Amino acid sequence: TDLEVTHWWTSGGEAAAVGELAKAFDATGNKWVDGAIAGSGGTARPIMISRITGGDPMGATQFNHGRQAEELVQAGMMRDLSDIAAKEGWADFIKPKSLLDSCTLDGKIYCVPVNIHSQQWLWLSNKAFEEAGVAVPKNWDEFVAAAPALEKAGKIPLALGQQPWQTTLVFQVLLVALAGPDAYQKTFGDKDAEFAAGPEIVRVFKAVDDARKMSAKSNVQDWNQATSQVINAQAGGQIMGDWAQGEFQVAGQTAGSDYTCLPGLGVNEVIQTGGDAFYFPKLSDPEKSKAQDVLASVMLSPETQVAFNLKKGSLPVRGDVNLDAANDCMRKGLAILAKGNVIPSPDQLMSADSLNQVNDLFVEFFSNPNLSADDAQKRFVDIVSSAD
Amino acid sequence: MNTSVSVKDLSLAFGTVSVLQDMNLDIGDGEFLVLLGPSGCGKSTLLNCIAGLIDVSSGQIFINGRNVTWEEPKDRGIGMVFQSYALYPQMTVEKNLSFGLRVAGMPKPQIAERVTRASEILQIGALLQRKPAALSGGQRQRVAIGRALVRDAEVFLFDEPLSNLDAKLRSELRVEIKRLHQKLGNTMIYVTHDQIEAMTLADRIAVMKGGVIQQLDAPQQIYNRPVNRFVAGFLGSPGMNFLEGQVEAGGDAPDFVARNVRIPLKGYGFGIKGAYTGPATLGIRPEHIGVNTGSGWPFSAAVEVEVVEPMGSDTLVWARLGGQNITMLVSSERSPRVGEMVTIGFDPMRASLFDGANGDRL
Amino acid sequence: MNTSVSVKDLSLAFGTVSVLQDMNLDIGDGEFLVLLGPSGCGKSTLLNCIAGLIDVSSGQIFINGRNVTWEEPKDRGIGMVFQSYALYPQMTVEKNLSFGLRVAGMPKPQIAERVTRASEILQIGALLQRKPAALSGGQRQRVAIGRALVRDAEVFLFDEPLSNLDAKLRSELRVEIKRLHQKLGNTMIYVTHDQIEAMTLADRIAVMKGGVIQQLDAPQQIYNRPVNRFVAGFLGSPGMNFLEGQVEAGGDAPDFVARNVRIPLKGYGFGIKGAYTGPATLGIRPEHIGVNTGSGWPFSAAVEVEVVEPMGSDTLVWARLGGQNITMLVSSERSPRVGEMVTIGFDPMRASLFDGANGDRL
Amino acid sequence: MSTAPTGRPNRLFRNLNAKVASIPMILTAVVIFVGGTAWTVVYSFTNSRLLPRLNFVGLEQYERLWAAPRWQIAVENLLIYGILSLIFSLVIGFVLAALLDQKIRFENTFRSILLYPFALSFIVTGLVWQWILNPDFGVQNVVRSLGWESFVFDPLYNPSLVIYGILIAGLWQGTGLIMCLMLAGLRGIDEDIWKAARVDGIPMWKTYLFIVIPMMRPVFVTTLVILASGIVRVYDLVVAQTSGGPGISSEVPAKYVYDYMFLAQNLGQGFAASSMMLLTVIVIVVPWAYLEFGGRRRA
Amino acid sequence: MHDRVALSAIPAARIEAGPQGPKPRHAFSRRNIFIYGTLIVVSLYYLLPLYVMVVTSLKGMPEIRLGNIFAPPMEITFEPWAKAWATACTGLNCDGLSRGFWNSVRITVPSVIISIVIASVNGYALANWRFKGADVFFTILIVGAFIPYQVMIYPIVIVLREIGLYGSLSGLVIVHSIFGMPILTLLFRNYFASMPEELFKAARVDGAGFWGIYFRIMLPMSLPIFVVAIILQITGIWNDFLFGVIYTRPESYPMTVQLNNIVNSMQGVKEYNVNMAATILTGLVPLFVYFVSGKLFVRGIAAGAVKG
Ligand SMILES: Nc1ncnc2c1ncn2[C@@H]1O[C@H](COP(=O)(O)OP(=O)(O)OP(=O)(O)O)[C@@H](O)[C@H]1O
Ligand SMILES: Nc1ncnc2c1ncn2[C@@H]1O[C@H](COP(=O)(O)OP(=O)(O)OP(=O)(O)O)[C@@H](O)[C@H]1O
Ligand SMILES: [Mg+2]
Ligand SMILES: [Mg+2]
Repeated sequence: TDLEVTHWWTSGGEAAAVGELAKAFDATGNKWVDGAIAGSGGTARPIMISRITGGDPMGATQFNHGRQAEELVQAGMMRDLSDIAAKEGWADFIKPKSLLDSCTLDGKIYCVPVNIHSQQWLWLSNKAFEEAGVAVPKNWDEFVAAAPALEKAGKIPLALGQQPWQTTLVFQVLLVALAGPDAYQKTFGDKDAEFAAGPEIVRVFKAVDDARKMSAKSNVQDWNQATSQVINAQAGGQIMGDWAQGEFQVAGQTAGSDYTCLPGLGVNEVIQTGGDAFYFPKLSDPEKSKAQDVLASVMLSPETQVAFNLKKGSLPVRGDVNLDAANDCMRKGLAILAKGNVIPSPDQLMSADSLNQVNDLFVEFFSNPNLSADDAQKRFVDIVSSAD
Repeated sequence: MNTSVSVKDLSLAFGTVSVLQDMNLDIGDGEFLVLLGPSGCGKSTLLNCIAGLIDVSSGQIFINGRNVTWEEPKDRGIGMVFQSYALYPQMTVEKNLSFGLRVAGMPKPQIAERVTRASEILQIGALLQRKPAALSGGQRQRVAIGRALVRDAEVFLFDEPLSNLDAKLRSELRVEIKRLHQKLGNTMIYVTHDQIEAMTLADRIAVMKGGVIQQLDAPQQIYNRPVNRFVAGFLGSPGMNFLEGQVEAGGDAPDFVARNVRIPLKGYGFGIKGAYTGPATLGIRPEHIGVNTGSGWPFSAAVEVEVVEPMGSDTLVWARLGGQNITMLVSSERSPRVGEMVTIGFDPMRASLFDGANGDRL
Repeated sequence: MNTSVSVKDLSLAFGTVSVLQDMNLDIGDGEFLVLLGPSGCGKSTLLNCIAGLIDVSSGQIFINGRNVTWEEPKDRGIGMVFQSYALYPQMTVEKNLSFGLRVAGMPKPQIAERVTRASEILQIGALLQRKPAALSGGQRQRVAIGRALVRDAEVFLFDEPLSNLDAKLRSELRVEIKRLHQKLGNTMIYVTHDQIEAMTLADRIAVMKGGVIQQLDAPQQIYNRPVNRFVAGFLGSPGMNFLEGQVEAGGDAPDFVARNVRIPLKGYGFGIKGAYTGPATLGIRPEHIGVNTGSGWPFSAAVEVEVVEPMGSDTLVWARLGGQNITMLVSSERSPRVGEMVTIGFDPMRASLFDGANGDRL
Repeated sequence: MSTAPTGRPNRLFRNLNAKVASIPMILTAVVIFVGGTAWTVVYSFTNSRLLPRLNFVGLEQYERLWAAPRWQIAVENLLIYGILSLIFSLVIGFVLAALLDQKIRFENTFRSILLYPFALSFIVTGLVWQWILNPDFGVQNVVRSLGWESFVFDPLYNPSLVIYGILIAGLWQGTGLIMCLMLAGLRGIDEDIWKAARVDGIPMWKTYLFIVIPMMRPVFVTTLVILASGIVRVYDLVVAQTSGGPGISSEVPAKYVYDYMFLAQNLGQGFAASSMMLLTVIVIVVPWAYLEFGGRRRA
Repeated sequence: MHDRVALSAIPAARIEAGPQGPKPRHAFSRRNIFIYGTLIVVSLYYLLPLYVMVVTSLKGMPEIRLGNIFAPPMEITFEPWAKAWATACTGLNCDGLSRGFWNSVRITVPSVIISIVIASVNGYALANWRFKGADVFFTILIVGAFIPYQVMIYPIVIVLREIGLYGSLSGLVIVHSIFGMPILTLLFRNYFASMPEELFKAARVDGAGFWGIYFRIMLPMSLPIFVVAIILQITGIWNDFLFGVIYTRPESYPMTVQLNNIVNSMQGVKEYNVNMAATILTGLVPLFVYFVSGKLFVRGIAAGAVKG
């Protein structure tokens, strides 16, 4: 049966990863009809939602798991996957458990998590530091200290794309790394405005201010353009999620020798368990529903998980798969995962609306040098206090 | 004479603007009626109402005894010719002529026959395959008439059909329309604001002003005995002379006095209201004033010639009488010179007297 | 008389289309010259050349003795009035009048003075604050004239200034222009294709056809002794009658023969080429034909009246002579009836004879 | 002789065909434009998130809207962009049309050149200009490589200039059409007016300024409708060129609406913003449209 | 030019000294320099982006990274074009723009036809067959031209869902007709209103009805305005991205969606040459339409659009 799957994975590494899913699904005798929409979730999501609410749903669709699809589920437009989940024992092998929790609403499972993405990484170009004559830093502070040397060598210390979500990401990563997982939980999870106004966060804003200065010369829009600055040794480093690794791979670079990765910025080694998930809209055609079941289980099968995540540069959602092929950085991630140093993604904690406001704030902060760290923090406190 | 078109208590308003008021008009079978009036007086509007192109506000319209007030234009048995010809530019003359018949689904041989007949009558047989753009103004107008002709309409409506043509063509086509009417004998209603056309063509003329018919009568009657000052001034070119003054009691009949000029009104046929004294206007046509033609006139005076306008066969002479402009039409051969003193005179029988207040004929 | 405007060997072509050919024209100081001719004959083009709005292809133009061939319109000392009025629609009448002066940097009091004078002459003082859209056609035309007036131009150029107006207004304004000319004494060049205007206004008329002046003469001269058939037919309304036939040797003078009608040409003044025999056209004006006026005519015949067109003071009578249409103008009072037999007659002295081949006067 | 009805036929059935033929227009006007707008306004008073829900929260969305710096920037940008784009489009369009109207050679060629960008979508326009204005590849780079090292021209990367960078692209795309409209208008001016002005000795530019332009009012009205409706909706151009960046310095209201409706999944907020846009449009346009198209019958 | 020899041969020539014949005009008069200078400079500015697009699309990636964007290609390669047309990837589909081309055609043709049919009939009814209330609807329509598309996306989704056309090609055609309606109706209304009313009356007397007059009298006379409408609609619909992507399914995505996918796909370093080639390819159809019928376009606008 043909099943249309919509997603916004169109970059080189991403498309290759999707290919693995499609291959596995096609192998079951069904057919994966690819409905890729380029341009990040912002472009793609309205189209997906329109189609679902417009009564012309696709077979399956990507969402960041978390609260993005909550209302669609509540409106009864998504299929309940509890039966097949129970049959296949998803609860047993999906790790960390929080992943499945965020697919669960009122005790029923509505989505299939396919990977774990962590944002808390600092990617460094070994060659850039070599040329600047400083050692490759081992944590954020060393990195900040090395910035003048990089600049002197004509390099941008920190590469940063101008898209709003990237600047927010920098803030979140610095928050988790410098203030620790608890501070993260307090601000994003508990929406504790008082805490957000406190000294720990002041320190975070100070660091964000540093990042702002270091990235002032970074003149690119897309995250992968920033990454390629690191790859080309034009920039010292980039704070970016593990998907950046795919770009290094495509460029033929090796972790350790060509580039260095510092999870948690080398300070607090934690991993955010956000990631992508697939949802299955309710369809009238029973054949298609059957195919949806097949796709759901294929996505979680150990082989697919390995193949998919190796290409995507993310971590599998199953704790029980063999990842011998994984590289240096991925192993670091797996290790952290094994230790259980995980935090939920902001998508799971805060509504898209509030996150958008946070986005707006940091976009403005990074583009407007006159907005002081103090003022930005005040505005952040406002957002936290009214967030839901 | 049977009535062919009959308009009963017709009123028409566009929104709040009333254009026609309680109009009644009976047009005889085979009559040539001309609607004459200044621009904006509602002539076209009346014609459009008769044609069914505008919905009337109240009243009724009968054509050949049939109440057609709410019928479609095509069902009224009328043909219409417009000022701008309104030929369909993308169709050949033949197509233009036959369009209405084709729409009505008439069989082809019959259409061909009618087109041939019309084009013979109008002598446009040679033009049948041309498009309107390749025709001269006069030819276009003929085609437009032909379009009404082929419909075998009982009533022809013309809305200023000649006013886009130059003087020469106009006079030629005027005669043709006259001939056509003599040949066909249809009822024709003809709108114009050219009084020469009205005079030459009409059996009866209806002079309109502000949506009201002022006078409905035979041309000569209207020309010689206009019912009011408006009608008097509207007809005639060069226009009637008007002298403002007073009617005062005189010798055996009242006199008309304008400043220092006293004109005896003996012989003037006062209307039903009888003799009158008070402010009045005396109207006299330029061609009814004699210039240097002896002293046989009941009234005569000496005036100085101010302007001389030769107009071909005749010459218009301007002078002042009682402090007011007065014009006289004389044969070009006997035209006086500017500055010359001439004796003018006229017969009050030929003049018209109008009430100074409302302009009605006295 | 000094020449005011002088056109020497002027030729003009648009691309390959030659519009004016080697034209020579001298216009006297204070003269009123009318350019008359059918549409497209190059009247406007000639006027535009004089105004400097079109570059001539060859030749020269002098105004008041000054060679202005290459000068800008504004420096030629001309004022121009256009058919479409060409008023600046968004300016008040006053602004319209004064705009050119203000642009030229004339001091304000002087501008005001000129505007006042012009508006007095033209009696538009009450309209000064209105915009053109709020004026009637005649008022607009007056403002357009005023715009030329304020410029204190030596030469006024009029391009069909009245042809957008209705007949009544046209005749009124005609007189006004005539008065204006008498008062100002400027040279005026006036384009029209209306022959009544030409006849009434002109000191001299230049009749044009196809870019060539056919005849340049005083109106009566042109009316009575047209140099060719074109000029003869172009002037006069109702138009001249033309009878096609032959000039044959006759008794003491040649005869003109059309079918069965033989018209003795005794008294006809042949031109320089002298007597002629061969195909020819005889032209005779409708008002020169007597109807039932006794038998004193050198030529007379009995004809049947076919159509009668009453035109107010006169009536046009249609009949056939020698198988050809002929019209006569009679006083309305003595109009015959259709079908009546009447005796017509005319004096060959009054007729014009044209060469059957090239139409030139014989 | 038939006894035709003497009474007035039912009003509804007169002109029936015209009414039937207008059904698409009536439906569009009523269902889509009025209905859709009303629907949007109603839901702007709710706290709808991903899906529209009738959970009224009063003016909350509007309060938040006007407190949001992003919205303020968006409105400010639209004002700058709108006013400048109106002025420049009209001025440039008119000047170009006036130049083309001088009976010049190669008029067709010039006109095609000026008009072709209009055939391209905003996406394409945005992309090309993004590239030309890119300091690393585009104009700045070229000028620097010619030896003028300190030359800076990076409007799209300078928050205070970015809206002008967008304007450059917008004008490039749109002035051709405006020029065409103006040219058509100029061609409709009576030749005699030009001649009268020349005889009066009025210089060319004054003739344009004081006589011709005021005469072209209907053309300017049509142009204004086309321009203004485009300006209010400007979205693709910004997204293709800067995605609202750097930061939020090139945000525009239409993008705010879109982002809130679909990205932030806060339909209520998006609806509130679009209702604000609508309100502005209605306040400006309705009286005008009524005067222009409603009240009077055809001239 | 007149023939000087012939002229001087005329013995009776009355030509006097001083200026004669046409006023001499220099090809390089200040006026001409100003006019042509301005036009040429402006034209260069307008052509610059096209030039950059073409030049870039013919370069290889290394050359782009090195050189400046205005430099002509050292080595012309058509590979980017081939890639953009046939092999550029979006997700798993690697058949470039070619897939979208026919979709665009399939969307554009019916949308253009239907939207113009509707708008022309509307304009005709408004101009010639006014009925009570027509102006109200028309005013609403014109105001509708100002409503941001985004506002209407949701209500239209609901409407289309209710009538069961969501996701189908007919649904998209309806959407294009709706959004094309205000401006097109305005154009047609103005055009038909500028035609002589007497023509319409003559046809009524001849017995033609609403449709008869429309098809047999009005249509044959409206070529100029139809050209304008067709051009506007072809460019508008061909270039549309938002509706194409929201109201259809992936198998019928138009070319612009493909373009967006190619351009926005994040494949490491952006392949500018492919992007530019794709951009030109996408714009080719409307560009072609413009260059072929630009003259008619101006004439049509003059004939109808600008009459208020
Ligand atoms: N559609 C309309 N709406 C409003 N008023 C109208 C309409 N048509 C005509 N009128 C008005 O009705 C009056 C009569 O117009 P009508 O066209 O009948 O005049 P007319 O006598 O034919 O004039 P003309 O000699 O100029 O043709 C005029 O004042 C005109 O302004
Ligand atoms: N700009 C032009 N280009 C080419 N031919 C022209 C141009 N202007 C006028 N003509 C031609 O020159 C001839 C004379 O035109 P002109 O306007 O002088 O005629 P006219 O005598 O004024 O006619 P009308 O009485 O209709 O105004 C016409 O045949 C016309 O077609
Ligand atoms: Mg009328
Ligand atoms: Mg002329």
